[in-house]
Amino acid sequence: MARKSFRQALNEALRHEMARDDNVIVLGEDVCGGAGASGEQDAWGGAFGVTKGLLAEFGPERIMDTPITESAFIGAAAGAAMTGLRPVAEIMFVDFLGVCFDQIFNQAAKVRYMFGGKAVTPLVIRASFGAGARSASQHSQALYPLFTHIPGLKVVIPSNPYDAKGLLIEAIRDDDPVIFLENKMLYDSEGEVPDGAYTVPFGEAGILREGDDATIVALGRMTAVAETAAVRLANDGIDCTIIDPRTVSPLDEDTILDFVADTGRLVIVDEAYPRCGTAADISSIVAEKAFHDLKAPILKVTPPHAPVPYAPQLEEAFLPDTRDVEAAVRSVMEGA
Amino acid sequence: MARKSFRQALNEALRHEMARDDNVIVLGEDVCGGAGASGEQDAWGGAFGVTKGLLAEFGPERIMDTPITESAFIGAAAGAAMTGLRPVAEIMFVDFLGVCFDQIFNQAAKVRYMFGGKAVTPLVIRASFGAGARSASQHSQALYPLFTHIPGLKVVIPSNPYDAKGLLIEAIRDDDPVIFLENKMLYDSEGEVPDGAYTVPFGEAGILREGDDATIVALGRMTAVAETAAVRLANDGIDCTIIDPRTVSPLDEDTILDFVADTGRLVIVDEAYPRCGTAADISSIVAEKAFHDLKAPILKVTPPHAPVPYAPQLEEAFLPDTRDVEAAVRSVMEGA
Amino acid sequence: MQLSRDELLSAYRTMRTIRMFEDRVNQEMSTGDVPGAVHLYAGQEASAVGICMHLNDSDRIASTHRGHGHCIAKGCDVNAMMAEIFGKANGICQGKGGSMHIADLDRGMMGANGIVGGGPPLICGAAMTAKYRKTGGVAVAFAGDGAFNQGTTQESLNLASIWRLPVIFAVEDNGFAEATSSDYAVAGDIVERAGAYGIPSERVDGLDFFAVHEAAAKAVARGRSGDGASVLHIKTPRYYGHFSGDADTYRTAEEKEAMRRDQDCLKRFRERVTEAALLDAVQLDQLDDEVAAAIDAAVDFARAGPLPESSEVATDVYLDY
Amino acid sequence: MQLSRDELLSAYRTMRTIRMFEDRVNQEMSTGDVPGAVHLYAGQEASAVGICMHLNDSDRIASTHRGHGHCIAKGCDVNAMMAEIFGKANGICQGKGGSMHIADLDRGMMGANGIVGGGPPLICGAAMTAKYRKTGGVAVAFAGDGAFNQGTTQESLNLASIWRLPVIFAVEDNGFAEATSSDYAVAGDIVERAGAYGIPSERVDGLDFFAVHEAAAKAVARGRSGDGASVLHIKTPRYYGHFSGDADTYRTAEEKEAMRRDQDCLKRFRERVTEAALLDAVQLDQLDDEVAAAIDAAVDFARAGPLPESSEVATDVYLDY
Ligand SMILES: Cc1ncc(C[n+]2csc(CCOP(=O)(O)OP(=O)(O)O)c2C)c(N)n1
Ligand SMILES: Cc1ncc(C[n+]2csc(CCOP(=O)(O)OP(=O)(O)O)c2C)c(N)n1
Ligand SMILES: [Mg+2]
Ligand SMILES: [Mg+2]
Repeated sequence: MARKSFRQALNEALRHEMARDDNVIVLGEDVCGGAGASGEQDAWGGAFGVTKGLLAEFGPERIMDTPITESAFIGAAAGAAMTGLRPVAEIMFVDFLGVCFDQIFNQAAKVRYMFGGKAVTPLVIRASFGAGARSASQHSQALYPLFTHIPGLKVVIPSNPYDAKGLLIEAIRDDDPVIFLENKMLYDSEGEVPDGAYTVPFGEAGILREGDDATIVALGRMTAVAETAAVRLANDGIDCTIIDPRTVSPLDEDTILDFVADTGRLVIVDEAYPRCGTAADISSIVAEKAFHDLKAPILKVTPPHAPVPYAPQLEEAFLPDTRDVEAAVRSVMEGA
Repeated sequence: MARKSFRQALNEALRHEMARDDNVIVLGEDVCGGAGASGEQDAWGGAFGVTKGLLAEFGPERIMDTPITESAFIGAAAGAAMTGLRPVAEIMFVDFLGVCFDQIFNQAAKVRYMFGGKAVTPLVIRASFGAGARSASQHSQALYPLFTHIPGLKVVIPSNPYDAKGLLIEAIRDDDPVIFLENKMLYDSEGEVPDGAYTVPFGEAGILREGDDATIVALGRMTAVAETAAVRLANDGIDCTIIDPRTVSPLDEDTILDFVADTGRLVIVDEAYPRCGTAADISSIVAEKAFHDLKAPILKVTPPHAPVPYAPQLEEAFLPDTRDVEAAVRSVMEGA
Repeated sequence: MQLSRDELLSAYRTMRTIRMFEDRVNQEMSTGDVPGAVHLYAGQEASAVGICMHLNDSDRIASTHRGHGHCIAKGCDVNAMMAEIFGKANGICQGKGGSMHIADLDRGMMGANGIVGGGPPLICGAAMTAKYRKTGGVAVAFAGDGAFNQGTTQESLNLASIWRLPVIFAVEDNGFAEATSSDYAVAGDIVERAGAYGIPSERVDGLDFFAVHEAAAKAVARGRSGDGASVLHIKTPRYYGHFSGDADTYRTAEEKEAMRRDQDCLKRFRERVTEAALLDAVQLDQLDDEVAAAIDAAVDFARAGPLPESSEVATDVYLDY
Repeated sequence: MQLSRDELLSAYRTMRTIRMFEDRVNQEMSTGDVPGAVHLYAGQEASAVGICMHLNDSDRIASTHRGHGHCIAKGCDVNAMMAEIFGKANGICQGKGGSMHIADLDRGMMGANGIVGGGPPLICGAAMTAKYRKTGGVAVAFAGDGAFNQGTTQESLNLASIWRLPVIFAVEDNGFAEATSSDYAVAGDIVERAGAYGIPSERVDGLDFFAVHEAAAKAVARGRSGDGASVLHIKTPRYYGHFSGDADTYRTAEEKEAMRRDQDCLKRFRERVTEAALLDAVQLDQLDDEVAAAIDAAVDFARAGPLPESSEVATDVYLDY
């Protein structure tokens, strides 16, 4: 195994699947970059370079730059999926979902149900998300709770390069619509990634660390924040389990409930907004199904109920950090 | 006071405020009904007749039928609000938010914050919501968790005619963007409604019933379901408090926490989808802030994680009903 | 384009089926046994049939809230449609969809749609599939005059144009979007607006089956041969109110009377084929009787259909979850 | 239209301010002290200035991600803008917005926008306000060639047309949306597409300040007098890459060189006014120096500005909550 970046892991996943199945096509704004221009034709490979190189390998019939018409091309991806292709569409920033949400949540997500089980929609929508890049309120949101809320969608949030590759391959092979969300601060992060194709199943959480004292649930980039906090806490004799659900829809409730049964304490770290967010969602499942195992309040470590600010000092204050997680774990250890 | 319908209560609220302040304007699809036609010019008054009669009273400069271009007219309402008017825009069914969500959540909701406090956006967006009318998957959703998730929006869900009028007047006078959601099954419901103008404040829950054994939180039409269940439970000696938050953003946490402190038991009844939904949201707040008061798991009574079906038998199975609430309360009474 | 006797009979039968289906649904509404609302297609039959006659099962259409006519024209089973509208388990969507979500993917019918402007993006995708697989297939998006304004439709026109997708946008302009007239709501001219995207675009008389049929023939041929998209702006009347609960007072009684009297594509079809002695009236009357019997049978089928089991409420959300 | 000496000087000063502001921001990017990315307006100055010179503080504009030029032309404070880009508490949005959300409602500047196509609907609303209050005010939506395709923009054209709103859609066509050329992505012709909505629509040479100024004069007059909307399709070059991190390899080096050499609205302005002896070169050089000093001062102001307090992270979400 070689060390590879999160970006490269995703790129390999796309290459494997495009090579394996010629129904897999890619479309989005500047997924090549250069359509109709005089210079390089694969100049961008998407806003974050994830699809770079696919044009040369698979040609312009299989990877297409689109106009800035998200409703049309996301809807077209859904329609192509309903008619037998397996499109992977890219929305550069998940924040742009507002201009095409209907095609995602009222069309792609619901056709199977509305049509009495007849539609199959093997669609993947990739998007970057997350704060930390000084991109302000309209380019930094997490927003996966909006997708999680909607029955019919699957929602995937990889936290490391290995999972990113395996989950994306799984997503492309999955026959339901999948929202695949990539934390933009992770693209350059590295990890061991096998060269070949492999899958990481949906609905199975990863256990990043085991400890008897408290359970921390964290997704995406927040897993690293939790890990740093856990190391510090371990120095003080507080041993934490860290669970990375990897997919929030479906959610691996069993793993979470099992560890809560062991530790009796739960802290959820999440960078989505707090109200009707992922932390609230997981908390409520535990408060319903594992109440009697709990020894302390379930604490949520999230941003405030506020948009994402631009200035670094403000954005740092917005995002959950190690100290926030540490404080929350110490608090649940005291049972308070 | 006279008995009036929910519809009439809303209509009166609009009339009071349009008469009081000529900055208040109304726009939406068929809010009059008949633009450019040969017949009646106020033929609809909105899909549910709420705005009927306003055209005659206030004229076509203050109430406008729009083309089916929700992004344009909801955005225009936001832009008009930013420049000094107080528009009340109607989206017929909240399910249509997907074609105009960007203007709501990235524009109207965020301008004040992004601009460092300079923008004031006194916008009201009214929409019908809810299952029960046999309108199937794209015309029956609740979806308020999507709005609740977004910082910058206020979210109002009246449960009875009195509140409907007072909350709508409050919404129109409020300087922040307000999403005002009307359960379509309530339009014909009746209650005592004063003739004059009055407000019901945001962030103050209503107490529909007090009882020491368990607390039920319910919104909109679900309050009636909870009340029926509470009457039956009372026959068996189980006394419930029923709290109607009336607004979910802001949410009156204090009232909920106070009653949970008294009863130690909480059931949340909500017709929105369960994942990242309102019931989850409220549960997580209580599991964090009132854990030590709890004697039993927090139970959520919600639809399944599924779109809204058409056939009556299926739609009834989808919606929370009295038996579901009763069973949940009995369950928390047993502490299980 | 010369139509064979069989084709003419088939066209008439399908149009008549739509008309009778809609009239009957309207009648059944008053029994209280139809759970939800419906948007009836009566008056617009020539559009659905004139277009869909050129299509086979591997061609796709996307429809609208006013979808019954498109569904019938595309070959959906009338019994299963009626049962769906009655909310029965033997409905075409097992009772989960109702009138606004009738679909039959095996017939290339990608769904009615509750969202105005929901279909055009989806149909671009169906056209992408056809183009990518080089099947020669085409994809038709039906959209109302109201839907034409929706941003999703305009974006789809752009996409279909630059990618030369084999799409036909059939803009059925019945003069109204709910209670709002297209004169008021549609800026400029639909043919010009569509044409300005570089898409061949023409106005078609929706009362004249033969005009629709001919315009559609060109558009379909264009799509099949790889020459890209077309727009047909089809003027057509809407006989009933917008939906089953619409009092339709924004149109005068005289206007509605005149519409039904003077703007009837079925009447025109009969006149034309009988005057030209292509078919005779007796034959057509007999066909009417057959269709009436089929619609009776559909209602019987629907009424006798089993109710869905409540345990089905959460099935078919995913293939695998 | 004859411009006075003062007007000419003012136009030049504003265009030069934009150019120097952008060149300087570009330079400051490499210091690492600018926290976020920027989209630079250099090359397009004649558009912003030629239009905004006709506007006063009660007229409104909505801008784009490439908003610095519009902000400056509409009178936003250059110091406060620079401080915003540096993420400082004395920034025009107190550091909360950054480059993509600069706004000054007192100047009628309703915000840059991070969402392509976000501005046109908002500006329809500003125009509604002006129309309703009968102020004679106008509202300008700047939108790129890419943004023109967005459904939100198309819907806004429809709304502005049927309501005869005093809107000017200034479509700044710099040939690219990110790395995608408008030749590829924009179906048909922008002037025709806009015109088909029944909106007067014309192509304007964005290198020629005077052409923009004149076309804008007509459009603004149309709006003020109640005659409704206009579209200006302004062809203009984009000097820098799409954003500060763009290597811009989709354009050849020669193409970019030629663009900067041959397509410079400031150079053309100078040539024209000096050849016609309306202004002299010395004067203009002196103005350049003044502007350079002002930009230096803006950077000093920004660098010296205080950091926002982290306690401000959750303020100004609501007026009252
Ligand atoms: C996005 C959206 N907006 C509004 C509606 C409500 N609505 C349903 S049908 C309709 C009118 C559609 O008019 P048109 O496209 O002309 O079709 P017609 O009903 O005339 O066949 C409206 C506004 C909707 N279903 N979806
Ligand atoms: C809805 C949305 N889609 C995509 C983007 C990403 N994006 C930012 S700028 C841009 C290109 C815009 O092109 P154009 O409108 O021509 O403006 P220009 O950058 O050329 O000034 C894109 C695709 C976005 N910000 N918003
Ligand atoms: Mg219509
Ligand atoms: Mg551009």
